[in-house]
Amino acid sequence: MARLTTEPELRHAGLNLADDPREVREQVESDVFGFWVFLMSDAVMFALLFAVYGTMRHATAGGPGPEQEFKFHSAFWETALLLTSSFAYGMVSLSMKHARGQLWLALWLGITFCLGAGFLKMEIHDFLTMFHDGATPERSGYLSSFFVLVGMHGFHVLSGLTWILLMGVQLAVFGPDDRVKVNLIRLGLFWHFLDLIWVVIFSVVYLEGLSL
Amino acid sequence: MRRDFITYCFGYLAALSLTGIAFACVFYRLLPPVQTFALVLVLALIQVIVHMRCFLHISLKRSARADLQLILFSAMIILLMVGGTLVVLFNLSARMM
Amino acid sequence: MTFWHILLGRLTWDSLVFVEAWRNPTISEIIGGLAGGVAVLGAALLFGLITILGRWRYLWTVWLTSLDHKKIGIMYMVFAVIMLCRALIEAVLMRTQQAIAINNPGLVAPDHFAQLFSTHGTIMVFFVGMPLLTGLMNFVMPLQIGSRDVAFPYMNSISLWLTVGGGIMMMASLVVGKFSTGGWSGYPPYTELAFNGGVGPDYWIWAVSLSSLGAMMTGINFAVTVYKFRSPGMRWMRLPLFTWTTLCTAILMIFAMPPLTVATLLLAADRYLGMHFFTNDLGGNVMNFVNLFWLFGHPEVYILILPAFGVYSEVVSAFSSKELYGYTSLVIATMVIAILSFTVWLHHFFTMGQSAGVNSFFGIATMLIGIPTGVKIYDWIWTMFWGEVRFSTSMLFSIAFMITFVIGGMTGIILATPPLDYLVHNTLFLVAHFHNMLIPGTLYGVIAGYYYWFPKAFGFRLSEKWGRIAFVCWVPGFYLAFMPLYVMGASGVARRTQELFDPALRPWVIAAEIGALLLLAGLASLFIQLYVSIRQRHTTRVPVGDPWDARGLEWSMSAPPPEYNFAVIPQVSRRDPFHWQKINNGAYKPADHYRDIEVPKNSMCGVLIGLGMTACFTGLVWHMWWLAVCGFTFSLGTAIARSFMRDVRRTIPAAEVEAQHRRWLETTAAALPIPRHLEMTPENEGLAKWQG
Amino acid sequence: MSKTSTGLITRAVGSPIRRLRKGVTMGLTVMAAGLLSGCSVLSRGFLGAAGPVAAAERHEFYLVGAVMLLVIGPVLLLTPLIAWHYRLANTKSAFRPQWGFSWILEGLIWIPPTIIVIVLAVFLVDDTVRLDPYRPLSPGLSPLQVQAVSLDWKWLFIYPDQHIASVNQLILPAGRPVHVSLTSGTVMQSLLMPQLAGQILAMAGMTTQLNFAISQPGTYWGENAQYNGAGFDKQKFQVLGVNPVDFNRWVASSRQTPRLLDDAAYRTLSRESVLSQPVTFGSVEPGLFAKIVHQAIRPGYLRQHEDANSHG
Repeated sequence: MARLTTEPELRHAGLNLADDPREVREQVESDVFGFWVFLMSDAVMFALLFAVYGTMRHATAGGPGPEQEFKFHSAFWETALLLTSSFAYGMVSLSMKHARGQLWLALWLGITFCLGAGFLKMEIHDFLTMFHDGATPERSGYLSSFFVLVGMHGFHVLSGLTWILLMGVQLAVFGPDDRVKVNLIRLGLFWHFLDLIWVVIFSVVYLEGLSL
Repeated sequence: MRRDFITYCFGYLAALSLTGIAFACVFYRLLPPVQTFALVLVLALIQVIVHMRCFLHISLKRSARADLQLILFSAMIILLMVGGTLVVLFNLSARMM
Repeated sequence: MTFWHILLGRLTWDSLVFVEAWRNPTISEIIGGLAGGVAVLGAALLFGLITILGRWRYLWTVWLTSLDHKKIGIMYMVFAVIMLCRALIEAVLMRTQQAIAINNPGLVAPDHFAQLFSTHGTIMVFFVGMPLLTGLMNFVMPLQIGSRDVAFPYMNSISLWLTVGGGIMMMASLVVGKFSTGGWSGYPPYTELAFNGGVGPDYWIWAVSLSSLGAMMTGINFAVTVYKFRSPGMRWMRLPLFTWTTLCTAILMIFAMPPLTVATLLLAADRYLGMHFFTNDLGGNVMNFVNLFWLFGHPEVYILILPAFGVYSEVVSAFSSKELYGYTSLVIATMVIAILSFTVWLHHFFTMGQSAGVNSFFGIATMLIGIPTGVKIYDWIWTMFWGEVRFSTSMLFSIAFMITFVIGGMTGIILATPPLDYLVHNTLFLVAHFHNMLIPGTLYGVIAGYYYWFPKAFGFRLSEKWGRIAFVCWVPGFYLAFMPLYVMGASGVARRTQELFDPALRPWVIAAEIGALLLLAGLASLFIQLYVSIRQRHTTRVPVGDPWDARGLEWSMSAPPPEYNFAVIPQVSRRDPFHWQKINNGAYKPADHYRDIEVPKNSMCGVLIGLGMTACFTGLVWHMWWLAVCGFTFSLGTAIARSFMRDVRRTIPAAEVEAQHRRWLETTAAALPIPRHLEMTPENEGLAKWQG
Repeated sequence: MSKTSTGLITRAVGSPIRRLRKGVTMGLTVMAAGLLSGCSVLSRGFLGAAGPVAAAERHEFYLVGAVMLLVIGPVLLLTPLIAWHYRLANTKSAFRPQWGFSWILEGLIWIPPTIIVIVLAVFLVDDTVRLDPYRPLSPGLSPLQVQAVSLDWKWLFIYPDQHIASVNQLILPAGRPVHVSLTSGTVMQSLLMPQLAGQILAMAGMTTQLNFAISQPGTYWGENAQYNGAGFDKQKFQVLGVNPVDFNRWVASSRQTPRLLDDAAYRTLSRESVLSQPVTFGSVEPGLFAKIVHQAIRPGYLRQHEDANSHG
């Protein structure tokens, strides 16, 4: 079995369980590893959605394409919001790791939530504008693949937001006990991972579409 | 504490500037489209690595080896699947459309 | 939109098979009605029986809500066997249809026939093959690596109940509505709204999605278990082969399920939201589906076969009374197969029109898999070499596997050669080939493993006599059922053909029909074997737990094993640890020091989440949107509620562990060591006598 | 046991065995006869190849089969032999329970299969390139052009240069290469003519290609091999190889047929149906195939709208 070193690792940034018995730390280690495995499975799913998007890039069937529909500014601000929320979650991890108290934790969690919600609001607004222009998913294979890819990321962000709320409640109920901490670490991985996916989306979908 | 904080700040600033460059290239049309897209892809790749390092804390340290192996293996599978899909589908459409 | 419309969606009286059979009593409809009737009656009988016997509480508290990997494994297998009964009967019905229908419409109508082959394939792959193997892996793998459970017992239960939910949907499609007619691969555009507006393809999409969700979670669970929960000293190159194949299978599940999820999700997007991924018009591209489906489909083949390879490695070694030959080779071969399986998916659609270069690349990649597979076969042969082979049921099935599987390997190489694939793709030759791989490769493996580990799970051996009878049915039955299909396929008979037009095919279809009946008899003899074995269990008890003089850690505790598996986590110093403990007199010794053991408490959340998701997906099938929303909310709510529970573990005090362990050691001390040639006799209490 | 009782037992056991043996012999004879007559079905598959493409593929089949027999032969022999020789009851066989590795055997099980795969791979690449269905058979000879459209549940063959079309019947001049362009007016289908050429898929909105030839005049057959609904097994057609003179005569007589294949006729034809007789069209609207590929004509049969109506 993989043995842990006693020094609290930065990579499990929220983890100051050094005083706990070894079984607990091993359980935490495997919990986090298991979540990584899930993320990689999820990454394969996104990768395939990207591949499908790539193959359908020109299947516009005479309908609107990226040049008409993508808004440079909203893509930029959405990116900024999501990147900042990732940083904010980093502060959640740090507050947890160095036991800065629940208030800090809750504060940064709240900031992350607001930034994420802002992102989602902008994305929904973009989608509605596109619908209004007649760029609906039923219009062409290209638009179908666009909405499913970006929408799937949006759905993940929504799940992440729900999870943040849930963790807020659990913090209030239990305080930062071991399980809350592990779940905050997993939530962090999830949130940073969504940021990563977005980096690929804005590069491959938005910037590619706008650069031509 | 301080070191951790600096890591996050560095990651955040790097991400912002990488994104900024990518967006600026497209906005000001500094390069022809194909080169722009290539540059954007390279910047995205760098940003992925920065994220992995600074936010997701993947490192070459022994204790993080399992995670790193997992990520590299996944990257290989993704490369196979996405690369394969693109090659196959573009080959098909070249021969059929 | 009336109230009823909102409540019932697409469901009407006509959706019931019985109504259809009543209105239009053709043989085909009556068969459909009867099948539905059997499903309903079977369920009613089961529920009635449990109620009359008053066993609901027992079933619920001891089994259904259990998080114990051993019980979950057994439930997986029970579920899979139920599904196997249906799918095998369907196979016999299809063969009967073909045997009758030579220039003659035969028994079942074309649409009904199409449902038969679609459900047969879907069930056999997702609800028989995978659950059988998942069940075996669940039961055996943690025992083999010296662990108390899998990494995530609660998630294990969710996986099980999601899979069972998919099975429930498959069974429901017998009674209400019609299942897809698009085959197990569900190729669009045939399964798109434009060509199939009914509930059939939706049943397929959602049942398969449940299974793939469950399988993905299982994959994560097993991979983390093998990675992080090995007992001290159990290094990588000391893992038993079955654990190795479990790990590789888990990796395949983790990475191969997402393509399937994407394929079904996008098809659902087409059907429910009017999108254009795989439609004929507006930019849709069916080739994307085919590509995605086989990105999943090929690794899936190895998900179904690799664990059985693991079983054979254990069984051949144990029943040859000998160390496994070429352990390192076998490990490398397993990993190579797992990785190569991601690089060959295109050979499932050589005929789509790619360039010769692309086809050649994938053809060669496919042939490469033949090398490690051949190596494995030879490793098992050399394992028997210089050994003492006991022809137990497990061993008989293993030998039959080796011989039969290489024939499938030969036709596999033929199919991997693109120009030859052009000739026999989509014909019965292909059907014969993959049955030739999966029946020996999966089913024989499961039977071998079932016979081998059954005494460990239940504490008594299975009837050897009925095992041999089953063998005599399964093996010749296979040859009789599928060798004719090679001939018919080479004669150009397309697969999924409901009616034939050449009387010269008659001898072949009749032979195949007899073979199918023989296979059904094989299944029946397995049931009889179980019944007979339970009846005579008093003479076949093996409480000590090592009836076959086997080598892995799973044999080092009582049969059945205690809930926590190991009274003390074993320290491993070399391969085949239990074998060496026996030799060095280290087995059957009390520990110096016993500790409290924590085990997960039972939880009904897994059952509830599984059933909630089933309700949700059933609602989607029938367009009962309220049910879909309620089902999903219910599952989500259950998951959230569970995350607020803190009291989820139970402690077994050290004193109790010690008492149980000592009681078992007393049994062991009282038992008579049995030499190998007496292991089928009642004297065998599970204590093997070492004979150099 | 006394001698007599042994004799009795032998006799008692012997007679049913003898009867059984007689039965088995008779059964085997019947089965062999059945198999032999049954094996004639193989001649309607690619083993009865009647064109250069199928013949080349058949040759490849024998070759791969023979090479593979070399690989699987040892397994088929060794498995039962070793298992039986090292059975527990055979006390004469050596027993070395700790033996688990040998470099020589490792070499034997890894290297020869690798070499065989390399050999097969060389053949594979060569044959795949040579037998690429898109590759013209003989660059010198201009092939006969045929456009095939798969419909539910029939095949439409358009002869663009002859301006005629036929349904469920493919008449071709023997000895001349044929180039088929395929598309689908409905779901994905697969054109298989086992004695003439391997199959290739036909998909809506796309064109695939198939090159083949018929060596000798004769009657062959083709079918759709990809399941597409209730009429699937009836979607078979005759391929008639005729000599070039007869072919020209057939073209000329077909032209006399008053039926015109235009948009409307195509829409009617594309409805789900099984035809009892082949149909010939004396003239074809020019560019019809391209219109079908580009989906400029909507197929006559689209259940989507009916469903939308009944559920809306």
